[in-house]
Parts: sequence; C-alpha cells; structure tokens
Amino acid sequence: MIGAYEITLVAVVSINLMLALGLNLITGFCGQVSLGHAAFFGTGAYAAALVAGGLPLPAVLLVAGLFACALGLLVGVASLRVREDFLAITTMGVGFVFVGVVRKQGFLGAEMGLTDIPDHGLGDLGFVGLCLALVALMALLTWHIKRSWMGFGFAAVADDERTARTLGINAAAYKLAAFVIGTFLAGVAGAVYAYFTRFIIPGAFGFTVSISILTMVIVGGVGSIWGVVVAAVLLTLLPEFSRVINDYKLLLYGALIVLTMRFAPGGLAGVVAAVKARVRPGGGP
Amino acid sequence: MSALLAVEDVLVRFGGVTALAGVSFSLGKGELLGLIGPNGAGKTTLLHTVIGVVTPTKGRVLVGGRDVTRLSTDARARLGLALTHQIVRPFRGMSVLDNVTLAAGFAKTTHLLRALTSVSRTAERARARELLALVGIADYADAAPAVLPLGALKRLEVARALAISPEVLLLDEPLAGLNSVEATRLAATLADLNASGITMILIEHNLAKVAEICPRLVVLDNGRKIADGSTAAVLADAAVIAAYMGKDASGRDPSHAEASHAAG
Amino acid sequence: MLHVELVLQGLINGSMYAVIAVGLTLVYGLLRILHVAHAGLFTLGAYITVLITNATGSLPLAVLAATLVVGVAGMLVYRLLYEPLLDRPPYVALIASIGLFICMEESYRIVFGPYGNSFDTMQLTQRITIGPIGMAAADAAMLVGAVVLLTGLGLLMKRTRFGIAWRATVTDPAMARSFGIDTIKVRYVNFFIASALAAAAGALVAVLNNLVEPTMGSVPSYKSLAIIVLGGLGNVGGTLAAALLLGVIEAYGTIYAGAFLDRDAIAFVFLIAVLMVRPQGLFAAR
Amino acid sequence: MRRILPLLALAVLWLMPGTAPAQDVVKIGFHAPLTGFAAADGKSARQGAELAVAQANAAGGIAGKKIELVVYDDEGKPENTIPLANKLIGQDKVAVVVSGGYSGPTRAAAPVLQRAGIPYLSAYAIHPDITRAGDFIFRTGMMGEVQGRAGAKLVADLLKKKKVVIVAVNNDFGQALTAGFKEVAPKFGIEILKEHTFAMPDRQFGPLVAQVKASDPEVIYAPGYFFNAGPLVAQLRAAGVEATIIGQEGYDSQRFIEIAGKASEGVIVTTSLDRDSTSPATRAFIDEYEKAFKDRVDMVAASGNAAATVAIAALKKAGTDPKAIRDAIRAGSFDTAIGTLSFNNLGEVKKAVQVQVVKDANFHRFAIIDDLQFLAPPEK
Repeated sequence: MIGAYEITLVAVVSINLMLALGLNLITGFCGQVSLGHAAFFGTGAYAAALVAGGLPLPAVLLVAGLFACALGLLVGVASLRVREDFLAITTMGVGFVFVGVVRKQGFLGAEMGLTDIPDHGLGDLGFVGLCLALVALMALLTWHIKRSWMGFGFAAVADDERTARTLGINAAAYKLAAFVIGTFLAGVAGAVYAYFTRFIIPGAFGFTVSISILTMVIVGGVGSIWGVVVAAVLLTLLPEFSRVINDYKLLLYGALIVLTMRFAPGGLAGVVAAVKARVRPGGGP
Repeated sequence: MSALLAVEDVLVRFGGVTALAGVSFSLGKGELLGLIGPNGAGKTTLLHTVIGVVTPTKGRVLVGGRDVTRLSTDARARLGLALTHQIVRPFRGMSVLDNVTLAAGFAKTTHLLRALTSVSRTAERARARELLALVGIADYADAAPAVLPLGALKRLEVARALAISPEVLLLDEPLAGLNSVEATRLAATLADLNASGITMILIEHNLAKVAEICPRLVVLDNGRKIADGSTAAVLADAAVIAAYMGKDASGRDPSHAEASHAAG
Repeated sequence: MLHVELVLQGLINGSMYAVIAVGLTLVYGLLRILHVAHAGLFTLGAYITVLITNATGSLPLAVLAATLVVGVAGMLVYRLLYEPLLDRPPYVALIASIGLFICMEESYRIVFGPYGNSFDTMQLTQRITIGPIGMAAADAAMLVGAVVLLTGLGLLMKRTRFGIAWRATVTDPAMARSFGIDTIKVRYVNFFIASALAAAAGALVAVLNNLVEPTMGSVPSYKSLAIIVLGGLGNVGGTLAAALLLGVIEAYGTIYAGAFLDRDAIAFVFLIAVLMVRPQGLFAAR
Repeated sequence: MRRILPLLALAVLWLMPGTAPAQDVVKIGFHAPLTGFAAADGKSARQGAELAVAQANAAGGIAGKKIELVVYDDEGKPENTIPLANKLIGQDKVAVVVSGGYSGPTRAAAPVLQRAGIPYLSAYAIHPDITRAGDFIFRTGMMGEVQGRAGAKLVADLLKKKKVVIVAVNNDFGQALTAGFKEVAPKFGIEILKEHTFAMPDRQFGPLVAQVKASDPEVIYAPGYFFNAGPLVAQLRAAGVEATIIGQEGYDSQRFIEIAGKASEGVIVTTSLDRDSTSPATRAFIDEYEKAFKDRVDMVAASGNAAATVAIAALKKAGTDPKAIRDAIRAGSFDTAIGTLSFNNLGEVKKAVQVQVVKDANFHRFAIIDDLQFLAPPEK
C-alpha cells in the first residue's frame, strides 16, 4: 500500500537523486571533485523560496536552476584558476561561505529561515509525480550527455586534461559546462526541496549534505548513471529501514563507505563490471 | 611568404632554471625537421612551448604568421598543431579506438553546443580505424591501453595526433623505446606522412635514424640553439660534436662546454 | 590593549590549528592523501588524555599515553586503509577517510556518550600575567606546547636521518629508494609523527576547554584542510604560517565581521580570496 | 565476489525490520536527534520521555493498556522528519506525537501532523512557526522570545543592572532569545553595549572575551548551550571578567558546571526546571531520572519528560481519539516536572520562568518570574 509515508519518502529520495545526478556530471563525467554541492542546492532553494509567491511552479524551478548555475559558473571560473589538488577544498570552501553568509542575511531569514513557501498545488501524488518526472528527465539528460560528444570530451578531460587540450578540446569550457549543467540540476532540486518542506533554514545546506551526495556518487561508481541512481536510492533508504538500530545507523553508514572504498573503489558500477568480466571471460579485453 | 611555424627568441625559466635561453627557428610547409641535442637540452620544453603547455617567459610563437603565444593549447591544436608525448599519455579509461575516435571528432568537440547535440561516432570510428591501420596497430583497436606494449602505445600517440588532421606534427621521441624493427617501421610511416604533405618536427636521440629521415636539423644544447641547417652540415659541425661528445673537442667558448657537461 | 589581546588570542588559536594541520600536511606531502580522519585521531588523543588523567591523576602520563596510542593508531590507519588505495585516484582515499572519520565520531559517541567528558579536576586554571598582558595558564600551555612540538618537528626534519629520508622521499621516492632509503618505513614513521601531533593537539585542546566531545574534530577536519592549502600543500613552514595568520584573522573577524559572516566561513573566504590571487597557495607549494 | 560478502551481510543486518510487539498498546510517537551534532540533547529528551512512559506503565498504563514510545532519530534534518512523521501516523498509528527535537525537524513535522489531525507536542524547540501550523500543535517549552524577555526582566528588575553585552550562539535559539531580550530592553532602560555571536561548534572564545573585557559590562547575556557555555564562562572568568553572566535553559545541565568548574559559581540561568521545587511531580522526576539513568537531570530531559507527561495525561483523560486528545490538552492543566502547564489559543504554554543560580556546584532556585501577563506568548 502506498501511504503518505512512502510518498514523502519518494520525494526525499528524488531530491537526493537529482543532486547525485548533477554531481555525477561534474565529478563523475568531468572528473571535478566537488565538496560543495549543497551550496548550489541551497541557492536553488532560497531562490525558489523568494520567488515562489509570484511565479508559477515551472518558472520557479527554472529560476532556481538559473540562480544555482549562475553561482556554479562563478565557482567554475574561479576553480579554473586553482590546481587540481585544490579544487575539492575550494568547493568545500564555497559550501561553508554559502552557509556562513546566508545565516547572517536578514532578507534570507538568517537563522530563523524563510517560511510560508506556498503550496505547490499539485496534491501529494501530483508532487511525487513531478519529482519522478524531474528525476527521469535529469537521468535522461545526463544519459544523453554521456553518450554525446560532450560526454566524450568530459571523459577525456577527466582522464588527462593536458592531453585533451592537445587534441583541441577546450578543457576550461568543458569544465564550465559540467559545472553549469550540474549546478542547474542542483538548483532545481533546491526548488523541489523548498516546496517539499515549505520552509528552509541555512543548516539544511551544510557540509554534511555535500558529503552525503558525493558519497552517493562514489559508492555508485563515478560516472555510472545507473550506479549512482542505485546508490542514491539505497543510501537514502537504508537508514529508513534501519530505524530499529537508530544508535548504530551513522556508524554503519560510515563503515559502508570505508568498506566500499577499501574493497570496491570503483563503487557498485565497478563491482558489476568486474563480475561481468568474470562471468563472460570472452567479453572483456 | 611567412613560415608555417616560427619560434622567435623564446626564453623559458622554471623557477631559477633557464630551460630555453632565446631560441629561434622557423619551419616551412612540408618540412621534416629533426630536433636533437643532449639530455636536458630543452627539446621537449621547446615542443611544449610551441603547443602551449609551457608559456615562455619571453619570445613569440607564430603559426602562419599569426602570434599564438597567448593562445591556449587547445586553440593551437585547432590551428593545426599536434603533439605526441615522449612519455605516452593515452586516455587510460578509453579503448585504443576511442582514444583516436575522440581526436578524429575534433570538429565536433570544438563547439560545446555541437558536442552536446552530436551523438553518432560512426564516421570518426571509421577514420580512427584507418589511422590505426596506418600506424599498424589495428589489431589493438578494442583493447584497453593498459594492456598494450610500449611500441603500440607510441604508435597510438601518432595515430591520435594525426586524427586531428594537423598541419604541423610535433613528435617527441616517437621511436624511443622501440626495438629496431618497430622503429624502422614507424620511421618509414613518418617519412610517408611527411611525403603526403604533413609538416613535422621530430625529436630523436638516435642520430643515425634522424640522419636517415630528416633533411634538416636544429640542435639544442643547454637551452640554446647551437646549430641549424642541412643534416650533413650540422652533423659535421664541431660545436655539435662537442655537445654530444662532452668536454670540448674544439676549444670553443668554455661556458658552453661547461653547460653541456651539466646537461649531460 | 584590545588589539594586543586579539592578536594574542589569535595566535593561541592559530597555534592549535598549526599543531593539527602540520600533521595533515606531512601526510599530504608524502602520499597526496587528504587525510580527513586525522581529526578523528585528534579527538581520540583528547579522550585518552582526559580518561587516563581521571584514572591516574597524572596529566603528563596521560599525554604520553595519548601520543603513543594515537601514533600507533595512525600507522594502523595507513596500513589498513590508505596503503591499499595508493594507486587509486586521490578521491578514493579522501572518501574512505571521510567514511572513517564518521565511524570514529560515531564510535566515540556510542562508547563515551554524546555529552562529552571533562577532567575530574580542572587542569591549569591559574592565570599568568606578564606586564600588562594576562592569559590563562591553559592558553599559555597551548602556546608553549605548540612551540615545543613544532620546534621539535623542525629539528627532526632538519637534523635527523629520518628528516633527510622524509624530504628525499617526498621529493622523489624512486630516487630515495635508490639511495637505500626505506620509503615504506618513512611512511609509517610519518604517520606515527603526524598522528602523535594530532593527539598532542587533542590533549592541549582538552585542557583548554575542559571538554572533549565526539564531534570536537569536525571543525578541525575541514579547517585544517583550508590551512594546508593556504600553506601550499605539503609545505610545513607554510602551514605553520598560514595557521597562525588564520588564527589572527579569525580573531579580528569574530569581532568585526560577525554581523555578516560566520566565523567558520572566514577561513574559507580568506582561502578563496588567496587562491584567486595566488593559485598555488599563500606560500608556494613544494 | 568474496570481498563483497561482508558488505552484503552488513546490508542484510541493516535491513532487518524492527519487530513491533503485537499486543494491544497505545503508541506515542517520538522523534529526537539521536545522532549528529545534537545527539546529547536527543539522548536527554529521549530518556526524559521514556521515564514518563515507564512511570505511567508502572502505574497501570492507560485503561489497562501499556504505552509504547515509538522512537525515531530525526538526525536534526527537516526533510527526514517529514517521512518520519508520516510513518508515525500511517504505519505506527500513534495517537499523539512528542518532539524531542530542534526547531527545524519540529517545524517540518508540525504541518504533517496538523493535516493528519494528530496532536503534536514540542518539548523544547523555540521557533515561533511551530504552533502556527494549526490547532493540533502545542509547545510545552518556552518560546525563545518569551525566555529572552524574562532574561531582560531578570537583569533590570531582579539584579538592578543596566549595561549589557550580548554574546549569542549563532542559530535560531540564540537569535530568538536575543530578539526577545532586545524587544523589551528599552522598556527596562537596559543599555546594550555590544552584540556578538559565535558558532555552535565554537569552544574557544578568546577574541570575544577580549572584546567583552574591553566593553566592561555589568551583565553578559549569553544565549548558548552547555557545551559552549562551559568553556565560555571559564574563559571569561580566567580573563578576569567579573560581570554577572546570564544563561538560559541551554546551560541547564550538570555538564555545564563540570566543564566550567569554579567559574560556573554565580552564573544565573532562565530555565524551566526548578531544582529546589517541592512539587511532587518535579521531585519524583529528578529522583527517578537520576536513579534510572545514573546521570544528573537537565532541562532537556525535564522538557522531554513534561511533554510526554502531558501527552499521557491527555490520553488518560480522552482516550485515543485525536480530536478528544487535542481538546483535553487545550482545556487541561497539567502537573509536570517543569511546573503546572496550560495552553493558550495558539497552543503555547503558559507557565512561570524558573531562575536558577549555580551555587556549590549545583543549580538552585534564585527566583521565579511568574508575571504571566509579561511572559504571555503570542496568541496568533
């Protein structure tokens, strides 16, 4: 039976899926490790909260996405300047600065947050339908990008940026494209979040959110769309199923990450690829 | 008529070390230039300056008369420069065929919007297979680079560079590490390509090989150009011999002798 | 007068950052691992210090035990987690490290409880005055402790065989091996020293706050990453300078920028601003 | 493949469903941050609520039925609390829900419970929006603003002091308290010399202490939690700052006194729990809690206990019909560990503010602010 619990759970999972798909584009496809994805998520949520009163829902989603990707473009341009090692920490810094600034701004509600975000007017099932449709759209978009020449270029940049350049690929433009598209998706996820909780507080977009999204991408297997989808669903739902072991939940979550990295650093996708290669010895190289 | 490629008074410093100390030369269309010199002479740095991986402290690089010194590597690649790496750098996450296919699709990858809207790789795959066949590694097309022997990887470098249809091919020791049969075959391939109209600069240690295929040589020693001319003339040059033989055989400028020692 | 105190307090905080971050930069310099779990070892050091002091009544004994146990724990982290991941892309070790850090924080919460622990008898409660400047004895201990530890580390790096071996290994591991340096041993010693420093920092912070908590490593975990980047990754002297500078900047930021920026964001505003002007960090990376 | 087996085993372990007892019970839903940054408060709130349930069960339960507390971890995350509230409603079929959580999760759950028509009691979250979700939502704790007002009254009326520096934790708790304090400060002629904030994870306050010292106030009004307050108070005193320090219910834990040591002596806090109360409900709570959990009581535990006590009393009176429970809460007056509670039209609690002072390493009664008109929470 599908009750309100399942429906709201699907919404939570969907939001995480949107975030993970967007980050997979940046980190998975294009190799740019970002520890600040929650900042774009938050930008979308705040933008949506501010405009939701005056605009129809599709426009709100669009505005949220655009605000997030404007910040994404800015961060992308900035991170072109820093060397690869520094990128993860620079993006982490962006996350902290975002929260640190938002929590002091009166017009963003400061610590008390923004409240009275209007109802989406779709009803519970309609809202979940919207969530699923957005997830499907984003999955399709990233799937298309992966098989397009843009995805081919991303793979080259992720693999060896300097060599990609010598083959005429404008690595900077590709990285920016990844940032812009990935953060747009995060912004849309932010709008969905705002409609879902109907109030937002700075604490909801902190470092731990960025970490958990990155964990989904990496446990799924960087770059693998289905792997990331499965990981996002599992990692979001496992704590739900394990409420009985409340106290050990986060410990097990941490252990799962450690064990995955230690024994299957390619994530779920890597495990499946390895199993496939063993099952069909002729199939692999 | 301006030269196809010109390097003017290029100075490169890394920290306190001068890697290139004011090197100039130019290259006409269709030439096959050998770039030689002892280890540490600055040959690779020179090619990297030409392709834009290294930005010179001073001096200019011109392609077809246009100053490209401030252009990015990828922009220069689009102007027709291609580089093969001395230490092979295949994309390790892609098959051999995809390595070359990607390069063959340079017209699509150049524009982001076009890249986003193009999916088909058929034409580029066909072109890539041709190139793999041309350099003689068609059999490895579906393999991962990790399983290829060095000789095949060197050829992959060449095939991939050729795939972007360059006007000037910058080859950084493509023959190093190959056995003599492989080296002879690849050298012949390169000579054929040159004959078909591709301009080349070839860094090579094996003087005999260079002498065999390059009509003209530029010699670097300790970041300076010490000779530039026809192969026969250069190989007879006392300074070149001194640079290769170590301590001065001809009583030239002592600072230079010292430098060549350091570079050795 | 206020400014003297602000600078002084900034240096005290900065020296705490320095002792934590220097260990992190040692690990990064050698292995290119962003060792987030370092902050978990810092917390472990703090817990051991408080628990053993309460059990035996001896703070020095407790600190000694903390540095030894945590040093060994650091070597175990290297052996069991990082070593098998060295040939993987760097983010694999980073994520594994984050996972380990979560596990550590949760273990502390489950084992020691969420409320935190304090010394039964507060340590170093006296007040020291030098002319017009006064500070708590605990603050002085932090400053002196940091100077002693970092000077010791400096001497170790400059004057001893290990220091030479470490620097050689960092510069060129293959070359170091060909000179007969046991680079594997260097790694273990490196983890021991870095982790022992973290434990010492934990002990000092425990004394300073009279409070150790499961989550006390959270802020150091990310702030020390910012510091080692500012210091030029792997540059020990640069890390020290960046830590002290950040301490002072935060001290001023807390007072004068508090209305529009969170204190924890100051470090990153500073970091991003610096990286835009000097992409290699405040002090050149090696 | 063999390497993956431990992972699978782990996953299976994780997925094992909780087994709810099948016998006839009355369920009270409960959520609190059991993991994450607020785990300490989560644990206290949970123990407080569990104690209330255990005591009620020992006294025969509700009409012969046992009470079961269904506990979930909200992790302090609003978005997680929405499905969780729905689960409590739809699957656990609870009659009433108690929040032992912070404002974010409680704000998220309130509209869900309101829509489902399940009464919801917030134990100590301070955000004004919580009760605005509707008539099924109640708060047994004080609103931040109300407590802030009480703080100002304490400074001016009871201590007769004027020059104040505010040093507040940078979150909704600190912001609400500061707002309440500042709202009435002019009326009392209080002069606010400076206002600073610190972050929740901060334990080192050197620069703030230096600044406070330079401002030379008579009173330091410092909203925060025991883990901030312990080091803050110790560092203020170590720096020779003699001003009176006013804390709030966030300080109200024995841990504060342990951390700050001697420096905690004389610190005055506004809170809900009166350690010197002679009320049987309060005495029973303090004694039973310390016996059951081998730990000293704190404000959060008392608040969790009080909210659960109200829920149980309403269940006893009204049975398990949610509307009847709501009406019982609305109309009733409840004797709890934190005093006698009744509710206004908005569902906000009407009660006195306890002022406690630290003396000889224990909290003791300093005063009670019971001007209910002055303390009146908003009705809308």
